[in-house]
Amino acid sequence: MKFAILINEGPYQHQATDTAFLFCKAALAKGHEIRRVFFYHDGVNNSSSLTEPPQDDRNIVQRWSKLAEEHKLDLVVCVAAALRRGIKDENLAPGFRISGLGQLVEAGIEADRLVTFGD
Amino acid sequence: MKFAILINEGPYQHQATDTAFLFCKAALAKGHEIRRVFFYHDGVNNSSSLTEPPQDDRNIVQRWSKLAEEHKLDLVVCVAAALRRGIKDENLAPGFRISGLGQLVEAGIEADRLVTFGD
Amino acid sequence: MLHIVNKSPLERNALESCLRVAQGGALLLTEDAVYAATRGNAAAEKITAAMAGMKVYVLGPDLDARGMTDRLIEGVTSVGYDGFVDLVAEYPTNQSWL
Amino acid sequence: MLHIVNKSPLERNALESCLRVAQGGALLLTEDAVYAATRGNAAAEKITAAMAGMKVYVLGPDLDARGMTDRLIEGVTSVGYDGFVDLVAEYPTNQSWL
Amino acid sequence: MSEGTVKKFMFVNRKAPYGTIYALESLEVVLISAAFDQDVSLVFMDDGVFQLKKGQQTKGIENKNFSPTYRALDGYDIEKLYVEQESLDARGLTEDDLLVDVTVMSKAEMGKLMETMDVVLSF
Amino acid sequence: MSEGTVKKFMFVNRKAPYGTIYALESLEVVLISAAFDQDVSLVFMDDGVFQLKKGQQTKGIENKNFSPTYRALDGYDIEKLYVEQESLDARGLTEDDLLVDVTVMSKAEMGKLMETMDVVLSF
Repeated sequence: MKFAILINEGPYQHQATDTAFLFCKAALAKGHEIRRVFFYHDGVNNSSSLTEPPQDDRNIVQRWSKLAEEHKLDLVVCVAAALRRGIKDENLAPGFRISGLGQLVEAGIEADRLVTFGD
Repeated sequence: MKFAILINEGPYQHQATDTAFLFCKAALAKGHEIRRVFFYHDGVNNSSSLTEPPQDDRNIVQRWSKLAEEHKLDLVVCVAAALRRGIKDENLAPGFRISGLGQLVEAGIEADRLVTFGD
Repeated sequence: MLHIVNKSPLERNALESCLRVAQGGALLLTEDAVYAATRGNAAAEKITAAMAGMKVYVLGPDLDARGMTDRLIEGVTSVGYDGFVDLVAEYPTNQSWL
Repeated sequence: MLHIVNKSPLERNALESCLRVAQGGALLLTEDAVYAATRGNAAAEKITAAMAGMKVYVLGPDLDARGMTDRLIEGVTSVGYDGFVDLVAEYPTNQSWL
Repeated sequence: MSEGTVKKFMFVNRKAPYGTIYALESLEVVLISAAFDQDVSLVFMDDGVFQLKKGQQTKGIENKNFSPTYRALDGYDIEKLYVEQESLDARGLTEDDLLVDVTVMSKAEMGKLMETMDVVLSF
Repeated sequence: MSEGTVKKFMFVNRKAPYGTIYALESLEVVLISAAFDQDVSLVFMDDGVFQLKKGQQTKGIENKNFSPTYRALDGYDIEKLYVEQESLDARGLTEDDLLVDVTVMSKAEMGKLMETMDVVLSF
């Protein structure tokens, strides 16, 4: 089955992106396809290449990048939300791309299921 | 009177930082001193030099920088919270500095009032 | 002391917790909490009850933004950001119920 | 449809709104919402009442994290992230009550 | 690939305006969705009904008043706006307080409508 | 300038752990405050009482279990921990469920205690 994921909150502050990540891993392990992960609202902050959590903590940004590389995921960051919050190509982590909100609507149309994670 | 301000949420997502800003302007207009503005939790995102809101919207980061310049405000961003969220010297807006949590406790001790703005 | 609440009373428990614990003093409603002091809101009677023991203020610019200025319940005082500053100065301690 | 709630029932109105509107289907409690399905929580009876009309699930890892696994109320099914995926696949539509 | 597919999208607005950005950024998605020729419904419930309140004046909080955009929605062929009666009642609002024409329905009717959707986005 | 000044600081914890970061980052401030030799009190009320629940196991959510830190607080001379009775009751918890020794008090006692503080920080 084809899933699309919407993430509305940033890393560390809310658990939403953790839950989304573990959901994606489980879905991929079951052989489902993740059509796209769309980052909106403060969710765009998940793509900052400058995050540096304490060594004994999970690295939320890096594990998204790694999952994207392993499974060829399409991680899309909303351009309007990103500009408001200071995410640009220069601080965009590997595996993410910045694009328009149309990518969210398109994902909703093309995927069998859209699941939202937020606050 | 000496005020200290604590801001716990990022720009645009929550109104907290807007309210804090207008509170500071009003306090300064009344002749009070703002001893320090401390940015914690997602509040650290208020200091990103990369934000670029739509032209018809307020520029939250720039207006903090401007207020700091005009009134010699001490805008302090918590280093631990900032590292988690991707704020470093390279994307720190003018007028902000990164330092430790001790600066918050110190501000609480030295100021007559500490006011918190958050979610 | 001055209690500050900025959350809608019908979405979060912040106002309720504040009123449960607070021992007099003043209450300032800001941001989405201003709805609590508007006529017809299910939380308005809590504010009315609270006025017996504390002074209640609302941040006027937040009421205006939400189009609720003409619905402010009686006995609640609307202040601007300068009034907010005065309240903080007046009370030795304040708490934001986040 | 599948209703997903991730907010504590004593802090926010998300669970209450969901239960007010939902017409059967399934309810999955995740993150801070898992407290709603624990014995002694003031919201637990809402969950018990809801079970008459819908299947109720809870995300086990979130219960574990919060040290509440041994307090899960009867009739609620604990699932892992793989069970979460299965629920989303099983119901044609889902809604996260943010 | 999405050529010709028409899905029923529902945007559920449950948060008050200005206190958080969800209402505004939800509206931005709604406007974009119009370009995809989908079957779009907007729901306003809980504090989301406040988004439609007449008379918003945001100068004092130095924020942008985006409420006029709701009036522009029908220009984008977005005409299905639903408001839950119980949410209005709990907030002392009536249809006359809202700045656009909406269909008011009960909580049960709202729940049934949700069941007919393909994609539900909640902000 | 702050040399010798001792203020009464109260940290009010009202949020559940893990769902948001407030509990963890609040604890970080508390630990730092110990270095300033202030008179520090911690309050746990509403969902904040869940921060002290025994038996937290966070492996499944791939997050760090920071609850053992509460046990370490007395090593920092932070010994005033207060829990509101009404909050425990509404969540089916008793003192036995908590992983540290606390003083349980009523809502009214809590309110009176707050009034005696110089600085109140709420997370």
